[in-house]
Amino acid sequence: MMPSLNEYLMVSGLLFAIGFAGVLMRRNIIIIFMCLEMMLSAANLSLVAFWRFGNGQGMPAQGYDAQVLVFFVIAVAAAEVAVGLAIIVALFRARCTVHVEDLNSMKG
Amino acid sequence: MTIIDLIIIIPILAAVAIGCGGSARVLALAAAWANLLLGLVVFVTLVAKGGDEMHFKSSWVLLHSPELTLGFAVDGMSGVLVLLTVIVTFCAVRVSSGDLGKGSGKLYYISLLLIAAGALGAFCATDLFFFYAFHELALIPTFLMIGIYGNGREKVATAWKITIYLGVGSLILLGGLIALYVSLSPPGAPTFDIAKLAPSPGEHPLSAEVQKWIFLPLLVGFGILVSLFPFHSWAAPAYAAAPTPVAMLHAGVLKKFGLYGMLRVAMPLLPEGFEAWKGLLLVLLLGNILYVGLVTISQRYLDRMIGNSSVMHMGYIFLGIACCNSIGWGGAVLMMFAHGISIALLFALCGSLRERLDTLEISRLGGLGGSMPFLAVTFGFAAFASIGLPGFANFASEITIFFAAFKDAGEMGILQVATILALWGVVISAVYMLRAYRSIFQGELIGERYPADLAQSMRLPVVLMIVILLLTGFFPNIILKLLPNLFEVL
Amino acid sequence: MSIAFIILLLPLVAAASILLGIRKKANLSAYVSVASAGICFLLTLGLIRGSGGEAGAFTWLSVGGLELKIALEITGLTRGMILVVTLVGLLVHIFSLGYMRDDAGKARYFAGLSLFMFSMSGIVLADNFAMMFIFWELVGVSSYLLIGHWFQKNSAAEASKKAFLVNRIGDFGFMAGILLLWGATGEIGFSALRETLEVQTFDPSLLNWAMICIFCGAVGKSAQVPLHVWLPDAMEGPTPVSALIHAATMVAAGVFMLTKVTFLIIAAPVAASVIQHVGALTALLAALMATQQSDIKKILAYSTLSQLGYMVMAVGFAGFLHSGEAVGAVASNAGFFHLYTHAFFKALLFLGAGAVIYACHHEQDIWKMGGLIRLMPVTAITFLIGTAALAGLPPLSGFWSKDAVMAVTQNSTPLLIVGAITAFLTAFYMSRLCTIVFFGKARSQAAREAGEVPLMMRAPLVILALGAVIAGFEFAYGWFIAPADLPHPHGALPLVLTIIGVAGIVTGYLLHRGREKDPIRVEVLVRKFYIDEFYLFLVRVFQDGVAYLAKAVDQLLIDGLIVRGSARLTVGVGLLLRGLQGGNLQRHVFLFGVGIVIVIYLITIALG
Amino acid sequence: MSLLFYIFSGVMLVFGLLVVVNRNPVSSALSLVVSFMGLAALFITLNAYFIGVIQILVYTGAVMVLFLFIIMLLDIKSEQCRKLNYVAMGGGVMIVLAFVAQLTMILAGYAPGKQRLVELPGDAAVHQDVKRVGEALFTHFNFHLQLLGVLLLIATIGVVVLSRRQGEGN
Repeated sequence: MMPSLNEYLMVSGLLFAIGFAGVLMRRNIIIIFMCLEMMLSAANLSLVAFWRFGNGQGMPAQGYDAQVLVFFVIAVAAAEVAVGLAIIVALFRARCTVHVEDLNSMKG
Repeated sequence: MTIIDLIIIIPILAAVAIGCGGSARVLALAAAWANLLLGLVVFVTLVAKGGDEMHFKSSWVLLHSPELTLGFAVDGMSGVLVLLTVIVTFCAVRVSSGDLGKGSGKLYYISLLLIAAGALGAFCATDLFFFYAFHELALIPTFLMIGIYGNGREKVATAWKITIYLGVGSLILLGGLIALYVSLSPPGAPTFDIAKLAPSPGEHPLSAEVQKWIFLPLLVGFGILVSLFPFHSWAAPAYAAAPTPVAMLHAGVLKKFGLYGMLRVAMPLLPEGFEAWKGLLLVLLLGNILYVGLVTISQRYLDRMIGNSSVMHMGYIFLGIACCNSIGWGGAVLMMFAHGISIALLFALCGSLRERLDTLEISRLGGLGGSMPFLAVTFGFAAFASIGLPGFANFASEITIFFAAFKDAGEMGILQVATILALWGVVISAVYMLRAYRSIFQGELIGERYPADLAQSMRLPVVLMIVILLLTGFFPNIILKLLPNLFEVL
Repeated sequence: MSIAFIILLLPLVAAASILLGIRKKANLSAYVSVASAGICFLLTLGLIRGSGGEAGAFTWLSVGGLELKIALEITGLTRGMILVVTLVGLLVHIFSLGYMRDDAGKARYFAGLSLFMFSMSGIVLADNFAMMFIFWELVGVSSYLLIGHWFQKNSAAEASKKAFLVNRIGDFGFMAGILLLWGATGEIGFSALRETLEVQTFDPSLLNWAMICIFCGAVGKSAQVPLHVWLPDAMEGPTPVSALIHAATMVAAGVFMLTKVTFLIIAAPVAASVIQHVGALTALLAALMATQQSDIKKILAYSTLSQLGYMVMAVGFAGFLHSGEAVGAVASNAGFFHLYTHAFFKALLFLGAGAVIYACHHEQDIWKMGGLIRLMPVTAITFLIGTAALAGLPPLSGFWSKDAVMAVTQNSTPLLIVGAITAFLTAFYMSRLCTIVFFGKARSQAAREAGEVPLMMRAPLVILALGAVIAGFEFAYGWFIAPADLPHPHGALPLVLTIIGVAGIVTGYLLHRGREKDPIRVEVLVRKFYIDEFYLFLVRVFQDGVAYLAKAVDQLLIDGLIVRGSARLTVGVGLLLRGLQGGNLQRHVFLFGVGIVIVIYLITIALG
Repeated sequence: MSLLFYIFSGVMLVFGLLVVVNRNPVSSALSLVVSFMGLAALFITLNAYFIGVIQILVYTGAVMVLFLFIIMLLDIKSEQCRKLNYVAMGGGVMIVLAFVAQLTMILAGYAPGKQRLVELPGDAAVHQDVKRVGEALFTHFNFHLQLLGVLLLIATIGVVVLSRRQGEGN
């Protein structure tokens, strides 16, 4: 018996929740970064799911805009990871730590 | 360009000239002299022409849609107050010779002149906007003067306190004025001009209820500016901490702005509004006279005591205003004039005392009458003037206000009861003033030093003020002729 | 400028010129002041013979419906009073020339005296309440200046302050009364008031209250019972001042005002009875207190108080309802007649005391004097004449005026008894004073070397003694009160009074002959019924206590709560907000998460 | 078909959880790779073959390799478990649970979600979605593509600037 749209959305929601939990609880900035990627891909999943169930009877929607959007999201995520990691490297070299508590110089 | 515009512009020009390099004291003195003479000229012409309608009218229309004109005009009442301002400014500038320890005193004289200009502008402005704006002009220099040139330990804290307090007061007042402007200006052309806003005597566009709620912010706003009973706590410490000329100007002149506002703006435009709050005002002014009177008695420092006594005398002026008849209002204006001069005189003498003695604590002073005869005599005059001895202007105004309260009052209404209680204030003021005079100037000499008598430069302003007080005391009609039927006119 | 105005303004001109111009040259200012007093006296003689009526008016203050005028009015009583004021004033001026010859503040003293003459004649000549009130306060100030003449002395400074404040309390009542009257009738002129009272009828309680308040003014000025504490202390001032102010003129102002307002007293029977009883009480208490004093001037002060009590009681009887109809003006005339005669012999007594003090090098305690009759015959004899007149022995003026007063008091027997007791006490303490000071032997070195005072001081004594003798006879007072207007005692009253007087003198002499100190010492009388202590307590508790409380409340409530409270509030909110910008990354994400949950929740509600 | 769906989503979620729970960053990176593989499989079940392949290529291939590379470069030791801030953990868990609860509540009420997946008819099973996406990309979204190119260029420049040694460095 075929899976329904709700199941897909539930799965992507869970994945997003896990990613979010990771960002919230972990101290290590690398791990936070990974969880961030998970949250992004969860969003992609729900996008594609909505495209697939586009016309309401289980058939995909007409245009392929969803896929193009997902494509763009992935591209941007890649760019973001690149810049993010560069920052982490620079940060590491400056502060020799990756733990978030020590990095609070932006205090108000 | 009438004389009135000249009087207002001269201090501002002098301040600017001092700003860009003129020698501070000379320019300030010149401006003060010029203003004094012009003030006299204005006064004389007013006496000649009678004080009922506006003279020296001049106006520049700045805006048309909400009709806004920078206009000045003087009738009997503002003429008297202009004269008061001019005299007190002259004496303040003369008196301020000694204080200039710190710096060249440029800022000192500039702010002094700005306060004077602010007061003058406020008294002559014909429309609400500039009436309010000029008062604000005078607020900031007071803060600077108290903060920088003040004396006493917590002068900066007091400077902050007075500025915030008056700021809040002006805000509340602004609220009231805006409400007034919005509700009263004729439907077609919204205007700030007080004359146009005044309703024709017959019908009144606003219902009594609306008037009541517009009158409240005006009353509270003016109350704060004039240190009415619950809002008086800023006055005494501020005057104690302020340098002498600022205390003279602020207590003597600026505080009259609130009262002038009541008579010029609040009362004529919202007659029913006042009726609604009459009971409250009476209670507050009794608080002023009796409560603050008692506080004055318990004061230990002379400058604090004089500050409180000026707060107390405000109660009488409010009583005059509350009588709502031309005797009361005439008496109130005369009281403003008399109180302005006598308080300025007291602060001038208190300032010179502060220079000579290290402390102004009454209990630690004694028997200075012997070593400072001139100061003792002049302080005696000032003390007796302020407690309302016949022969001085204060008494003339006090007796007018008391008679006004009892004008054809068959039975004892609340106003009459309030007046009897206020009458007791006369005794209270005698108590604290004589107690201070007795312990400072009479009895054996406490402390070993023999302080020198009043400086020569101070003698002229002090004598001038005493002569004016005596003159208006013996012949109050000079002033009163200008305001024969104030109530009907406004 | 009618004569009355000149009499009024001349002393003011003198005082002003002394203060401004010739302050430096003491003698010149003294002579100027004496000259002005002299001229005023001569003018008064001229004025008295002239016709009465309006003497010109000057509008002092007019605004709205209010018209306050400085107007002068010469009625019968005024002529008598102005004579007393100017005559006694002149004599005191001449006496002070000698008394104050070597005083440092001589110019200031004479300026004060002239100022006093100005304000006193203002009260006497006033034609309306407002003007009278103005000069009422001016008299208070000039007595403040004169009592506090030697202001270096703490006691003098305290006494002058006390005098002024007590007077001020009296003025408060006086002003309240005037306002009440003005409110009801709209008039303040005496004649105008009289007419309106005859024409309209006003609600009696208002009239009674107004009269009581006005009487309160008289109580303050004439030192009646509740407000009498300042008179004994006022002896701190130089003796001529006491003679002028605290014997003849100023304290009499209260009684004079009451006589001018008799038509009001008649219209206010309740107030009239209050006046009578206060007067009687004052007379009795003062006489009792006088018996135990040891300072010569204090004794005379209390005797003045007691005599004033008599006058007030007499005037009070004007409103007494004698079988339905008020006794009327005859009573106030009796009071005024007593005032008239009393001015002479009391001034004489005070100046005599001044002479004695001057002779004994400023010694005021009677127990340090003695046997002065041999050393100062003229002063002694004049003093004895004065004492006899005060005690009410027949030929002298005191007898006539006291009889007039007692004749009026016959209407109510209790007050008659009080009057008789007081008469006895008066005779008693005066003879006590005379026996101690003049007879027996000198009790101190100063008393032994006392010599007669110079002519300048003796002359006024003789003149006043003459006045004390003849003032009682009809030709001396006839020109301002018709003899018919005076009440005539019926029955054996005059005889009884004379016997009481003689008895008082004899007992006084017997008890105090050759004694070193008071035979009987009644502590309560010496301490003046502890009234002073009670007032001090009252002042301390009410005034300073409440004032301190007010200051505390002022500091805490208004300052602390409203002003500082709002300041602290804003600072607190600021701190709270700052916490949100913490550098901690976790917290940012956490808040981000909270934001998401809330938004979703809201959306569901909105859609749901 | 639904069996496959449950397998792949199970793999994805479990390994996702492992990423978060793991102490050692390397093992969490690897578990992330596996999780992305599961995700790509899900894309395939949704007939989005192009996206599935891209997911594998870009994410798992490039991004995770980069992560591993950085982890090795910075030699980040596994976390000596520093004091765990229980309050923050607790707060975090609370928020996530609240989020999941809201999700389930919404999906329960979401009617269109009930529709079942329908097999694509005949040749549609192998419908050239890559061609169609390419067409859409280069015709309709051409401008966006160029923009994306510029973005990537800037990212690379940024990375170069950031990782340049500041002088001889600290």
